[in-house]
Amino acid sequence: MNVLEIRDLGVDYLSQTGAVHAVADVSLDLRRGEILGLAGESGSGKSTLANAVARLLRPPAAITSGSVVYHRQDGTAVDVLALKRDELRAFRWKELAVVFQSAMNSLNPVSTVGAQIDDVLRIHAPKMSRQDRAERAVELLQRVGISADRRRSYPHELSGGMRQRAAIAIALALNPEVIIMDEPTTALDVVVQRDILHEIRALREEYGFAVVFITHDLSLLMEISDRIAIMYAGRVVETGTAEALHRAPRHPYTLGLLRSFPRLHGPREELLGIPGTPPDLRSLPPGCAFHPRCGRAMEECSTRLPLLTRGTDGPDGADGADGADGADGEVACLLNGGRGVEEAS
Amino acid sequence: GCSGGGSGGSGGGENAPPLIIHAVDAGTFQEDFNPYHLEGVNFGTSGMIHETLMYFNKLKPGEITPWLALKHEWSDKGKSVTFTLRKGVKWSDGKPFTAEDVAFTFQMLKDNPELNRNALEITGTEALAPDKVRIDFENTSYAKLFNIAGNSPIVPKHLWEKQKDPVTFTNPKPVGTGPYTLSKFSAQLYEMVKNPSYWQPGKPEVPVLRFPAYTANAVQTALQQGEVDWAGAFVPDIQKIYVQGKPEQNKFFFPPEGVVTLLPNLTHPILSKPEVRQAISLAIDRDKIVRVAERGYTKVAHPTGVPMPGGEAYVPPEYKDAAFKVDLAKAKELLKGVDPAKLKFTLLVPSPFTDWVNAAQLIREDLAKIGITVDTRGVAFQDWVSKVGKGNYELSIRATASGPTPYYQMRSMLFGGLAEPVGESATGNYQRWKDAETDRLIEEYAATEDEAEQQQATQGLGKIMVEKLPTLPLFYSPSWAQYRTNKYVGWPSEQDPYAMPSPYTSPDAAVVLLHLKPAAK
Amino acid sequence: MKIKIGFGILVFFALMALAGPLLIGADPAATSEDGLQGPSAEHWLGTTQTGQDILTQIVYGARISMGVGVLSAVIANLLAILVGLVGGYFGGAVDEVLSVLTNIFLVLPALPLIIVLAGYLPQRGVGSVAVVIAVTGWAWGARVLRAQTLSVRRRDFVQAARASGEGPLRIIFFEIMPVLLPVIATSFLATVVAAILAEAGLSFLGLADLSTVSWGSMLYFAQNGQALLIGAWWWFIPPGLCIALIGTGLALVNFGIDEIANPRLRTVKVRKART
Amino acid sequence: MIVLEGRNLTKHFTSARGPRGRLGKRPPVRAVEDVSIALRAGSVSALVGESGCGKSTVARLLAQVYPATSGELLLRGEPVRARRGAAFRDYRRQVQLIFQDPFSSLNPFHRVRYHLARPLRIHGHARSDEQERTMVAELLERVSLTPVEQFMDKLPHELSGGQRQRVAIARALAVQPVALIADEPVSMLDVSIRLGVLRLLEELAKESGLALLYITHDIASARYFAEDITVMYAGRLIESGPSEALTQSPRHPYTRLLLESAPDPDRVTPPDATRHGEPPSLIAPPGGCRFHPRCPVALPVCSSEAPGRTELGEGRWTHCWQAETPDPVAR
Amino acid sequence: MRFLARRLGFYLLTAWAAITLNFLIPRLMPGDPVELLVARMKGNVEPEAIDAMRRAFGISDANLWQQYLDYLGNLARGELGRSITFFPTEVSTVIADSLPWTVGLVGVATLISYLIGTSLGVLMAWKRGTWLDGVLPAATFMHAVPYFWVALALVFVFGVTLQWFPVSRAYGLDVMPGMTGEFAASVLYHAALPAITIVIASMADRILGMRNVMVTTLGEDYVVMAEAKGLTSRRVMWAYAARNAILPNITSFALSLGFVVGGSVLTEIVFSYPGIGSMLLKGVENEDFPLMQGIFLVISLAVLVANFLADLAYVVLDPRTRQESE
Ligand SMILES: Nc1ncnc2c1ncn2[C@@H]1O[C@H](COP(=O)(O)OP(=O)(O)OP(=O)(O)O)[C@@H](O)[C@H]1O
Ligand SMILES: Nc1ncnc2c1ncn2[C@@H]1O[C@H](COP(=O)(O)OP(=O)(O)OP(=O)(O)O)[C@@H](O)[C@H]1O
Ligand SMILES: [Mg+2]
Ligand SMILES: [Mg+2]
Repeated sequence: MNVLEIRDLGVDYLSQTGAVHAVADVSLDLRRGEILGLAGESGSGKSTLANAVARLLRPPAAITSGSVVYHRQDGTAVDVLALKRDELRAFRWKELAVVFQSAMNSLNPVSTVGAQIDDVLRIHAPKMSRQDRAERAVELLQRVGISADRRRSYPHELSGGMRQRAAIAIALALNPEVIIMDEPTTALDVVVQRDILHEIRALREEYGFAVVFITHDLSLLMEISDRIAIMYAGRVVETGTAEALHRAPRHPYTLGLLRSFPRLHGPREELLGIPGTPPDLRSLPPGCAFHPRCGRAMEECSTRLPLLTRGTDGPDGADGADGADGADGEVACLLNGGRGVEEAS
Repeated sequence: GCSGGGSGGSGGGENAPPLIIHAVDAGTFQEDFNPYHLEGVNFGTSGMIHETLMYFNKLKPGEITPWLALKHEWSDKGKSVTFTLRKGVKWSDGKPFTAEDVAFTFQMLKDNPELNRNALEITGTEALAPDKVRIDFENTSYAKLFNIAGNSPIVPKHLWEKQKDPVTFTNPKPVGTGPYTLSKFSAQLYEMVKNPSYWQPGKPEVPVLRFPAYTANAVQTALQQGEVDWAGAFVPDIQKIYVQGKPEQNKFFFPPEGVVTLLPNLTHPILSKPEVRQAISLAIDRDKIVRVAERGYTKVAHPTGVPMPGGEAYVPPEYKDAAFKVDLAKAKELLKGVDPAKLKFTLLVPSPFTDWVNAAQLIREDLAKIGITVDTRGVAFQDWVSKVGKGNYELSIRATASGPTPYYQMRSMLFGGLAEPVGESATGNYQRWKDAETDRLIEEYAATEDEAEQQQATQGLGKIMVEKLPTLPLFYSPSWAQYRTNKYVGWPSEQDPYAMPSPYTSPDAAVVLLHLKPAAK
Repeated sequence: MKIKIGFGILVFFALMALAGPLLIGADPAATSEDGLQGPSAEHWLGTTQTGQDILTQIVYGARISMGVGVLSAVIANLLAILVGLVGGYFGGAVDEVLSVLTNIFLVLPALPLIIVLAGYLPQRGVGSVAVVIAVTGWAWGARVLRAQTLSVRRRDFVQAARASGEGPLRIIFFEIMPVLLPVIATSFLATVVAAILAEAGLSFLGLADLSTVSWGSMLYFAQNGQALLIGAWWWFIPPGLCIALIGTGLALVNFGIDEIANPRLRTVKVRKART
Repeated sequence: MIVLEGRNLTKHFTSARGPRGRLGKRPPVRAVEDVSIALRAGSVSALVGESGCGKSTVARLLAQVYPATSGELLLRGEPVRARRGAAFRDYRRQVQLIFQDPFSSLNPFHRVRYHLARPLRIHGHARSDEQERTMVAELLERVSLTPVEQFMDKLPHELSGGQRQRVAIARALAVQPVALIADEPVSMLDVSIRLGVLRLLEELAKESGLALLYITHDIASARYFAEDITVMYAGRLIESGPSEALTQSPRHPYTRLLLESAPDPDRVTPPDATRHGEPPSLIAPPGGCRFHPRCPVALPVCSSEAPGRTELGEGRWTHCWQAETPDPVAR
Repeated sequence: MRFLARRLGFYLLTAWAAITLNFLIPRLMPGDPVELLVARMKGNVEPEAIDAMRRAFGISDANLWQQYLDYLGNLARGELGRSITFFPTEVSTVIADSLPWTVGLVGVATLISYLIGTSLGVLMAWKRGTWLDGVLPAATFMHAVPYFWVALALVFVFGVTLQWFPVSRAYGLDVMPGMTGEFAASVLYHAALPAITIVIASMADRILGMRNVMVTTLGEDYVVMAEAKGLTSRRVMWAYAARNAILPNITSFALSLGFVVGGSVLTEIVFSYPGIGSMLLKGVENEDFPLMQGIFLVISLAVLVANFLADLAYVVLDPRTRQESE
């Protein structure tokens, strides 16, 4: 069922002033064919997590713990972090593709869009003839709504939306099982963004790949994803279906995020926001990293590090999780009857 | 434009090896064999190819050898000279050499002042007979005999008269009367081979001459590696670089050629005082300068400035054995009457002349001992030329060229007619010496053909040099010559100074070549 | 790290140039009779052909070489700042003219131009050589500064300063220039290297004032004295080495600055990613 | 009371570097065309539009960062003409601009104190060091950067994004303006800290009677913080009205599209899935109504003639040929 | 194309500036070549002959404007005047004789240095954190070494001590120029040390420049993306990273040509190479301004042409410039 299982993943950025624990003890499952949303404030470690999974981290980043296991369609499991160079190359793009935030920057400015698709095909499908590759490139571009004659265009000749589409087309080239999209629409207009979201959904229906969709726009995620994971200061603090999270967020941070977005429809709700500023990853507060900004923090919160568990209550206690939805989600908060560990240091 | 032809068009010299010569520093050669061009002309054009009427040995003033001319005769009070030419001389293309050629050559100088570097005041030429030619001048020209007969190479009329403009004519296929003809030319090397029909039978014995292009730097390496047989180069450490422990084979001979003097600007109120110049002269340790700055390659000048040995006849007898001596006490004594605050001079030297820069440094140290502050300033060569020429300096160092007799040097150093006012470029007498007695002696020399009288006048000038110190002789400028005796012998030496040994003096170099014989195996 | 080594080298040479002559005290041009001595206790770095002490010359030469370097770098950078910042900030016709001028000086080959100019210099003192080098060497800095100014000018804080009523000169020199300090520093250091090299080149060709001892003139004399041929390595190695070392020092500091400004350039030790 | 008003503002950039047209002249970028906008004291107006539609240009025209190609500015009903000198300085004192990016709108080399003191000095509000100090402290307090002493000597990089934006606001306030233009003041900030800054702006408008123009691409936040919203598209205004009314019953098809496209988990009906194409180029904008190529309900007239302003009552107006139809084509 | 037209216009303007500068410098500076000549010819020339010679050298007293027009006119006809040093050889002949040597030597050496330097820079950036970082300090050092010092050191080691290579001239004494293999071999053999000098001394700049740009480029998203696409390292390194990193380096390379030419002037002098550098020095020493002007002009124009070629290369390599201007 799961196509990707992340267990206790930790990533540090080493620097002279001490290691930045950008990702700490993250465990996440990605199910076949689902869209998993990953949200969190800037700097919470979303991109780092994505890059770790794709093995794209560069020094000074280093994976310090954990494992990433990929399950092929035929059932064999692959330890992604242990792949050798050649295996890794095959794994990338055939099994897992990435779409980056800014397509302008992720397309090679000096070669045409078609050539960049061709590049992938040539390496990974060496048996394809030149003719076939060209046809495939056209097909892919048309699939994302770019006309065939744009194949010979350079990235700078395309508009922002088209570039993003091209990047998606490249990601689709080899029918991967998993596509990681790191803020694929942040640089775009809402209207164009909307179009692209539709595109992604439609393609997903057609090809059945799973998507990890990263953004800091929670309301966007709620619309597009099946499940959502919220990150704070390098840790996943809550997961759940989009609906459950929308209806009954359980972590105070999730609630705060949700209540920071003004709504367009319906009555004007009061916006809560979250006081304070995001923490410095170099010196996290002890216990729950969120407790200094949390309106409901208890004594314990500053000493015990909450673990991700299937909680029972929402932060409001009253809302409660009901039935199947809630059972699917996990939360790392002591308020939710969550267990915590005593801070070692 | 090289005329192929292997290694010696007419194998006169049989198996004797070629002689590799370095005359002047050059990165590349231009194809120019017009003997009247200044620097562009390739060395050997005059002497080896084009010959002069007579040969003047500068190392033995007064020694004149008949060459293309057998004798000369002045008339019209030195305004006209008639040469009697050698018979049987042929141009290397086989045409005979005649008086027409000589007349043509001098007529060409008259018509093209650009070529007339000796500034001969020619009014007319006439070939009187196939072997007799007369040349007329505007003024008395006794003193110019060297320029006329010793420094004007004769060119063939039958070829040159076809040239529209001899000024820019580069004479790429030179035809001369000399012992060699050009056989190959390229930008890096040219070669001359023996002229089989040369008028001195059996000569030369060196069949092939090669002239590779070396810059000042490259020639050092070439000398060290034994690539050249005869060079005229300044070598900073001759023992190490060139002699290499074989003094009997790797020889050198640096005879004096002109004198280097410390120029005091005589328009300067303090330096115009004879006692100041005297004091300066007494304080300078010329031996040390020669030893340290000149690396012992030359000798301290005779107080008259006359090159010695060789110039004995031109030195006043009473000063025959005079020599410079350091006497600080006397120097200080002389300076008593001068305001010490005013004893401050700048000494201008052309900075590329490193030996002079060093010498200036030593002079500075010496003069400091008698309370004279000297500020040495190295300037660009051009700048130095212009400043010294215009008299905008206090002290400087400059060499005075030699001529076939010491008179040429004296005239250039002292003749009042050359002393331009400060601010205008002078061409000699840079210190601006003005003295009626001096000028009278110079005119006397020029007005006579008689050697004894000429010597007399020169001695007078020498006396002035010693007593009045119009300029302060330091040391002789050496003429550079390195030659190896492994291939050929018979080079000029201190014992037998039959010609200037440097390959860059012409026509002396040709004279040397004619003296060479293959070394015994 | 790099920057420390670089600074170390520079400080060493700066001290040498400033304090060295006072400590040594001897006249660098003073000749003696023991010429061409190899390094010994008496002459640490040996002597030249005319018996000058090479160590003394190196120490005094540091003054001239570094002096020319710094002086011309100062002049060149003042020019560069003026042209680059003013052109970049004001834009329009002023900028067009200035940048054409800059580009012209940029593509004209500097050293040949310096050689030609120096060939005509009536006075070849340290100052005039420095000026000649500066005149031919400012364009690069101006170009870089102009490009940077163009981008900084569009930055919001400049717009904000303008919106709050600051005058143009104050904006150029108080808002833009501080931001460009790393760039100016980089360009300054680069010009110092270039100027030292140019001075050495000129001296080596005999086109600078050879009666003052500089590293370039030492090399000139060494070359003229055929130090190579006679194996007097102690004569030509030290001046060249000093030039190269100073250049290295400056370049290292420059890298340091670059790395601070652009952290990507830092060299990193690759750690084994995972156990 | 209308404090600042722009009438028929137009801005064409003739870029120095753009491609040349056929005759060698570079075509202008028609960034802003015929924009009229008014700011009232004590109230927040919002200007909303896609990226690149010319919002910032309007802001800069209003703040006189660059001159308008045509149109006029009125400050308290008086036309403004000065481009330099004391009168111009005076205009700057009255109208201030806050930038989008708090990370780049503060000079990294100057301390907070310098940033706040300079405008005080330039405009002569502070004449002694002592006065300057107290005024800087007051300003910091107004934007809730306390303890004041601690913030005064900080460099921008020592502050968080929200704090920097507060400093930027304080700097604008130091001038003591009557109108404040905030050009996307929070779009670069994290969601969780946006609110604080927006609330601060809101408060300032309410309490000090400032006229505030809030520029944003996030129409939802405009709904919450502004009293009225003006929507801009491709350099032209297309619709304006009280924020609640405009967001709940948009009249212009573009406004509708914008509202539909904005992500909103509360939405009842999912938006339709037709593609809408890309925003138009401003160098050669579409003729007529600039929105017609993307408009789902375009009429033939839309491509030939630009629609005039249609007043809809209650302070609402729009530029659309179908403005009279409440919901042009019911879907 | 528009971009190129604009650049071409600029180069024409620069060429004009160079020409004018060229004309003005000798005329604004003091000094008289003939006096110098006489001073150098110690005694071989009578001072009285100076005036006539001055005429022969074409030194004119006409007013500056007239001289300028004449100068431009002559230039248009390709006449650079006669050299004073090599009188009466035409300056154009002197240049024609020496230029091929310089172009050959500097051109080839620069090309080699560019290829090696760029490749090394790319590799060093790519393999950051490995032993290749060790090249960095060496490159920093080489970057600051004077050309002529490198030349001297090479002469000392390989010429004088080991005697592996000839240390002067462009070909051996025993060969004559011609289209023979022997001559070609000799030329190559003689060019070895000077070429190595230029390569060594100019390579460091290329290495460092390329490395810096490359490191920055490596951080770009499209490189990360290329890696994520599972392309081979070689392809990522060259087709994606290096291909982009080269672009900014092309211009700086073209501009640095001026320095390379300058440095090779010094190199030529050390090696007595019969190129344009030796001639320039000769011209300067003799205040031979027709020669100096001619050479400086040729060098400037060569650098301009090289820059223009670099612009062309830029246009070919960077699709962005083909459409927009600069
Ligand atoms: N090269 C690096 N060196 C040191 N720290 C880094 C580096 N890259 C990222 N970090 C730190 O790691 C943390 C996580 O960064 P990451 O890019 O994963 O965040 P993110 O959630 O993707 O943020 P954003 O929404 O801004 O993209 C941040 O605190 C960041 O400062
Ligand atoms: N100085 C300028 N020169 C030329 N064109 C410009 C200039 N400034 C802005 N433009 C152009 O004018 C148009 C409007 O730009 P503006 O910055 O006003 O848009 P915006 O709505 O603020 O966009 P964003 O949301 O991205 O900030 C854009 O197409 C832009 O490219
Ligand atoms: Mg990210
Ligand atoms: Mg904007």
